[in-house]
Amino acid sequence: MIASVSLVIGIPFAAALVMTLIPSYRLSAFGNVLAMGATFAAGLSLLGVTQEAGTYFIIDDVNILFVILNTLVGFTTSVFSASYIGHEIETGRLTPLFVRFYHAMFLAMMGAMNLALTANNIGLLWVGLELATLITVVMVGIYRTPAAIEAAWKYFILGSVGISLAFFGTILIYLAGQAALGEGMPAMTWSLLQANAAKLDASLLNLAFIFLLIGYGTKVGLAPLHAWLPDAHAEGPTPISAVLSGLLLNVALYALLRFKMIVAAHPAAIDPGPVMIVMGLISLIFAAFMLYQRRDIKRLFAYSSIEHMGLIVFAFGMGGMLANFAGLLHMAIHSLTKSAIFFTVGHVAQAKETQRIADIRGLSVSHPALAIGLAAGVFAISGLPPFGAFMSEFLIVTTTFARSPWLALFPVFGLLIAFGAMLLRLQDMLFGEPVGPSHRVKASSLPLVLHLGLVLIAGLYLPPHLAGWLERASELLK
Amino acid sequence: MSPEMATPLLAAIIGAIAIYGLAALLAGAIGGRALALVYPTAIAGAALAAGGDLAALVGQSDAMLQLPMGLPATGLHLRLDGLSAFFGLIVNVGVLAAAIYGLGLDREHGLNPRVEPFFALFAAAMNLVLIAADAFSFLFSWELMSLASWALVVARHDDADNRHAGHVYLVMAAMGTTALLFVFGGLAGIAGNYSFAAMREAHPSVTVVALVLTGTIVGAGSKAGLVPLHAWLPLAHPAAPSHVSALMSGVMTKVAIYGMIRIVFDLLGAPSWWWSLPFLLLGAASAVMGLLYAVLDRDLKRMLAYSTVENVGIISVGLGLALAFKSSGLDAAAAVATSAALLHSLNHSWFKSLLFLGAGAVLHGTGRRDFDGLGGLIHRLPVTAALWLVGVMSIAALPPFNGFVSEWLLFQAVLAGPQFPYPILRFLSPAVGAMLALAAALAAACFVRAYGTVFLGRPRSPAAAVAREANRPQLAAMGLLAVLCLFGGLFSVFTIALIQPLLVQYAGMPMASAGAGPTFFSLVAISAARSTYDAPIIALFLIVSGTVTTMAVHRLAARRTRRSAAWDCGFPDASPATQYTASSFAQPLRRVYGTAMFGSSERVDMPEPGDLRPARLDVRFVDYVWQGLHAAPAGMVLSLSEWLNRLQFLSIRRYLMLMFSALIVLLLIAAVWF
Amino acid sequence: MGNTLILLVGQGIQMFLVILVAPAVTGIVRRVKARFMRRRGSPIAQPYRDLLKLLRKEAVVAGNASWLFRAAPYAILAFTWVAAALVPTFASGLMFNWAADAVALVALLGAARAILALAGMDVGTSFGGIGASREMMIATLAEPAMLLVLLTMALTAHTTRLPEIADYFIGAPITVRVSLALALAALTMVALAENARIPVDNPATHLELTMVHEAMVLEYSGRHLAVIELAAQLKLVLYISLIASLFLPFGMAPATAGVVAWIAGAATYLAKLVFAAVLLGVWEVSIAKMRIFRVSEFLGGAFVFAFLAILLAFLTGEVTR
Amino acid sequence: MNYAYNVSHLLAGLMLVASFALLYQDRIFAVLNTFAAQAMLLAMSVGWEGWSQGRPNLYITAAIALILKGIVIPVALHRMIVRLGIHRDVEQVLNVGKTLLIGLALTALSLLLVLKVTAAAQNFTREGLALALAIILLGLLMMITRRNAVTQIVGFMSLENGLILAATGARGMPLVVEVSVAFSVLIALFVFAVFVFRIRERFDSVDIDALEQVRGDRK
Repeated sequence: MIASVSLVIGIPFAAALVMTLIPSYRLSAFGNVLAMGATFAAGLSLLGVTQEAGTYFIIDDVNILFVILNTLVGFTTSVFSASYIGHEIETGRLTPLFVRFYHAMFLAMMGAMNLALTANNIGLLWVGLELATLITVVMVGIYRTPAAIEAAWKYFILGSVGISLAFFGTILIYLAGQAALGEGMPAMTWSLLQANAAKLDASLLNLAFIFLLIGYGTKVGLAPLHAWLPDAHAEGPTPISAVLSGLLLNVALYALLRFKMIVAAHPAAIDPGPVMIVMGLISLIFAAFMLYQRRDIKRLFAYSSIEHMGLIVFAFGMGGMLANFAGLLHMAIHSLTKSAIFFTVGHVAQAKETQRIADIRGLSVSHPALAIGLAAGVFAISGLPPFGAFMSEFLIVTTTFARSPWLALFPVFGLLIAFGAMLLRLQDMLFGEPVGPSHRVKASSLPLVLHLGLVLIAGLYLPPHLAGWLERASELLK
Repeated sequence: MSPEMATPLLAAIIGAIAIYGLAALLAGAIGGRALALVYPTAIAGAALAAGGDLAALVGQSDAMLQLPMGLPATGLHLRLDGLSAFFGLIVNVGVLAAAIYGLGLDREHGLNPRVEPFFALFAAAMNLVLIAADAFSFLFSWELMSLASWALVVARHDDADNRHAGHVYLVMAAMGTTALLFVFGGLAGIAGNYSFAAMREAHPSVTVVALVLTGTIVGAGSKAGLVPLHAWLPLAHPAAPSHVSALMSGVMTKVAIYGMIRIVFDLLGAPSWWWSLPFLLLGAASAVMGLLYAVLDRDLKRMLAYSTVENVGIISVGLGLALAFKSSGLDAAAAVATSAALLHSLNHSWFKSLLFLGAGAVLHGTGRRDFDGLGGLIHRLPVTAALWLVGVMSIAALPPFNGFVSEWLLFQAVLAGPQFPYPILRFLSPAVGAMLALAAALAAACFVRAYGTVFLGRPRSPAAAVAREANRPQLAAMGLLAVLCLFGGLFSVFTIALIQPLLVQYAGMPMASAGAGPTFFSLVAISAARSTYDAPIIALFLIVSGTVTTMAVHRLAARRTRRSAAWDCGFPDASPATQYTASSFAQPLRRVYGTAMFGSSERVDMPEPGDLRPARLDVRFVDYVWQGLHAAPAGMVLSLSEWLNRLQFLSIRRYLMLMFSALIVLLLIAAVWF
Repeated sequence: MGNTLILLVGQGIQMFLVILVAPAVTGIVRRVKARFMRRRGSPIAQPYRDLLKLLRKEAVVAGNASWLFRAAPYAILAFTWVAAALVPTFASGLMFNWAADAVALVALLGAARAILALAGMDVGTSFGGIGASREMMIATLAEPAMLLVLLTMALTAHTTRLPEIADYFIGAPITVRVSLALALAALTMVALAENARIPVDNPATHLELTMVHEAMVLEYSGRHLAVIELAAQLKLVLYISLIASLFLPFGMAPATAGVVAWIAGAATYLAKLVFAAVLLGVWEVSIAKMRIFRVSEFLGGAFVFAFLAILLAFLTGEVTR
Repeated sequence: MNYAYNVSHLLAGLMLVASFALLYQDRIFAVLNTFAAQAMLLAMSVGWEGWSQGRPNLYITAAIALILKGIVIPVALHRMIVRLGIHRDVEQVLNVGKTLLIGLALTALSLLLVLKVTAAAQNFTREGLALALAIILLGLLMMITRRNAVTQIVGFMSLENGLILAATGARGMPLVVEVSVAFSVLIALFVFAVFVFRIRERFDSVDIDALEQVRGDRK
């Protein structure tokens, strides 16, 4: 296990170091793709290893899913990014020096996320997540426009406060563990904490969970802690937006879930469910309303990420086999779809030289392929068939309704409001007479096709292997 | 009665779906010349599927298939039973006609990559809904159906109205789907038994049943167009190309009806009397409201869409009565009501498709679909005019056409109402009957108005004066449907024979079989002594008396005929503008019904003598349903979003404050609670 | 087989009887009205002469009239005639009485009306449109009212077949039922409206602002007009027969009762027709025509009566088997 | 043992007092001085913990606290204020009285919470944790009730002081030193960013126009 894990973490970090030395952006972009491909392969190799929990690292059904998703989207994003950044250099928005750091940081960020995902030590988890956050802060500000710096700064401040609160929560968990498991490492080892959860001090766990929820919830983008998210998505380079929405939010959610598992394993501790349900619903409904006022295409989809994170958190808050299954599925689908959407948005923004929705018109006339991609993405994310999110939303809504009918009205309300806004904007962009500049799209559309293809297949047919794996994971999350 | 495993018939349907799907895929992926393949392929698919459905109905076959797809724990269940086959027949005949018409469109207007692929997808999705036998695949294909038709609605995307229609449509469709999600959530229970077979075994509590019913009304009802959830329908149906409008209005609403029947009659178990209430009330309201909208509308295709609302109302009343009779143990009456609902579904799919295709011919011939720009087309489009007349007679429920058959059955069902053990139903059934009677009369007025303004009189615009007749495939498509309308009107015993197994299953007993009445073709409701209707005899009578009169008059009378200017009380005016328009035709009706229903008001601006400005008459309507259920909520969503949007522009300090407040609130909760 | 033949013959007799007496009934009404106005009036046979005169004249057809305009009179007559042939007149239970029940009867009349309205719109004049529009508006109130009345009767008699309803009322003890009284009132009002009689329409004028039926047939002349006139006269007979068979069914012969009974039935029937025609004449001279928009109130009243009738029939439970 | 606890209590209590003092100051240089004092108290506390728990590596943390936060950063900020011409007054959103009242309430809340939840705590006293939590909340409070960038950095650092206090107080907690180093880097970045990008008052500027241009999605 250790070998695979260290590959998953090590390859990106090592490659990051190498990247800082390569001046040519073509070469570094290629190296980036190569390294991410290798990481993805290493991620896949985790499927074959025995699942076990070491002192520092753990591999179980839950995080294999996250790691593979992470490395896959990282890989495809690196492919997208290679062509995207090329275009940015041509238009002069980025200089080669920055690109060199860009690739290094991209890899380091991936490594940090993998670290967080495989960590069995709650301190290490924290370190990985925070490292990834800080790197993305820098990447968000990479264009150095006033708006980008503003966004990065906001992200930085809010992120740092989040970091601090999460750390305080981690201290509290340690204190709880220390009483039961003794001082030092064991009290920070997740698998031990979880196994002995019943022996921990319930009220300390409660307090810790509050801090962790606020701290990591900031990273997940739960309202009202979301403020950094839309701007960070909108002002950074599009590959970063894709990775932020597709991966970083997941990693933060993963951290939250791990702690939820500890707290939920203690019979006397608060039930994290209702808290997560409320937070999830607030995010979902709030983001849904916010969608109506968006004028920037990337901000639009950033709010949609908040919405979906809200839905996922709601699902995990509901708990139980079906809801957890749906939550995991939705999370995976959301990652794939949202990053695909950002790929398309990147293409669109480059083709139309703008991110303003009002300036993007008649895509279906001027760029039919892009229009189909965008429409497919929006429909996929809105939970329409034949895409995978339909299955997860189907499960979330039906199982919620079966358990408490009135509660089900809230997520459905949010989803419908959001769908109305998304469709409105989509139609605005697809139809009518094209206006403004119109370039040919040069960036690779392979990642887009791959993601949407996977999402489509997931909507039609979940291989029994994958389904069984999701089921075991949701069993663990129970 | 447990279904057999996969049979050739089910395979035929799946094959047809595959054909549709393949056509959509190829056309969508390749485009260009591949688009030309869509309609021929769809014709083949529709013929295959319709044949399969018919054979399944006649042979009473019941086949199922389970595939390891879809929801992992449940799998994909497909089942072709009588109900699926019956509605499959409706769908595929509609698709057949629309595809034949589409051939003509291709020939006339060239290929359209925004229409052809989605047409085939739409057809595939509708078929899939019908054979889906688990909640997931049902809703999957249901929503796919919405999505495909959305693409068709926005096919002519440069018109902002169409875009608006598409938006309203798909959002309403999504709302409907979520309502159905609730339905299946309730039926599946906590354990998540999503297959229909498992749902039939479950016995939900009264609360769940009430919620499921509500969800069905909202979900399937909005798709079908029940008032007050109909608002998307007059927007979306006319926006699509006409042969798609025909499918949406004539066929897709039937798929929604299928959904209602499947859920309420099949999955929900034995009915209670109160289940019928929403169907009766909303159905009656739809029947009358739909026509009042229609009769006041000034757009040909929108008028047709509104009339669909009416017909769906009639079907819903039929279903409501069926539930009421069934729960009261009056199986014979339930059979009459059920057959009324089913036959009206079938009949409406034929004549509404015919009317929409005809409207398409008018639209393509003249480029206009507003009543004020049409007129006199009976001279320019003689065949279309004749076929449309058949549609008009059918939809106005005039004998011997098919619309009357289902209307007649429905009145027979109403007449069994006094036997209800429940006072509310005893009160409701005559009220519903009165509403139906009113709707029938309004339908006649509405379609006389439409036919009169579009086809009769003199052209009101230059375009109408030089209109061209539809081409051969288009006429063939309309002709097919017109023949079916006549067939369904004359030989309803055959259509009844088709649905007998369904009646046994869902009403408890069959209708009187063919030959139970005075002649083989007599339609008998409940018993021959009670009510009979014999369309062939009446048709024979009509022909005989018509011929006798004509011959007598021609034998006895002067045969001279002279063409001359119109008399018009001595003041014939050359300008076609002096004709009665659709609006003027509707004026008496507006005065009688409009004030109460739409708050209609007139404002006359009469200039003083000597003033040269023209006099003006403005008529205003208020669409209360649109105001209350669409404009107002949309306004609220927008203003709320505007209010919340301030949160996007706060300073970092304030964002921190939000975060801090969230933390403090949680801490306070922890301090107080634990 | 013998019975079938008799029934068939009876049916044939009825068909020709109604069409033969139709102009006479109109003649009687006109005559009565004239007498009450202290005019001599035309002879009762005048409508026959008018028809023959029209038949002999050439037909003038407006320039842009379509085939529908020329075919409509025959279709209207056919629908009306078939309807009239199916209402029990002198005998009940004739050969094809079962072919159309009460509901179908209403629909047949509806078909005739719809075709008439279409014909009115065909030439494209303003008057044709006025007539068609008003006719259809009136129908939207009159037709449901009539249907409800017929349904009320059907409920009471447990059948929608008109001969059986008549038989039921022949056999039923003579009582006054509120629902039936309301039904009679409603049906009479509908009959007045449908036959373009005062107070809804005046068959004798061509005053632009008020005419309904005449406005629709304004463009007809010659043989077409003759056929239409005949259809209108036939419709009056039909309504009178309907009211008679439902509310005054006495004297009607069973279909297989034999020739003598038939003749007796026919005599009774003719007497009823004459009585009704006189009554109508009296009614028409003693009342003024309404403004067209008061008509909706008049017919709304009919609708309310009819609805109350059927409601009572449903709720009192007297009809429950 | 009691003695060790009393000392750490005393230091933590003094840090809390310093936090209140931070809230109280309305001159920016006074804020910096007070913060430097708090950082030194932290250094003493961490050093004391390192000694009493027998974990010499905590001395590193103590040294960082002393040198970086006690001396380098206050001095750097001082110079920056002079260099960039930042307002010498602390722009307050709430007046001092109200801020202090809220601060008192927050302290009460954290005491209540921690005393309630850690009934079974053995090693680290409940009071210590309560004081740390109070310092954290007061730091946050400072961040949201003061307008300009420097005071906000100070607020954040004060928050972080509370964290380090809590972490070092948690007996035997691994990674504390690493984390404290990480936080120091973070703070350095903070200061660096303010300095490089001239983010003077972007937290909540008086100059609305400057903000309108950049704050997203107005266009």
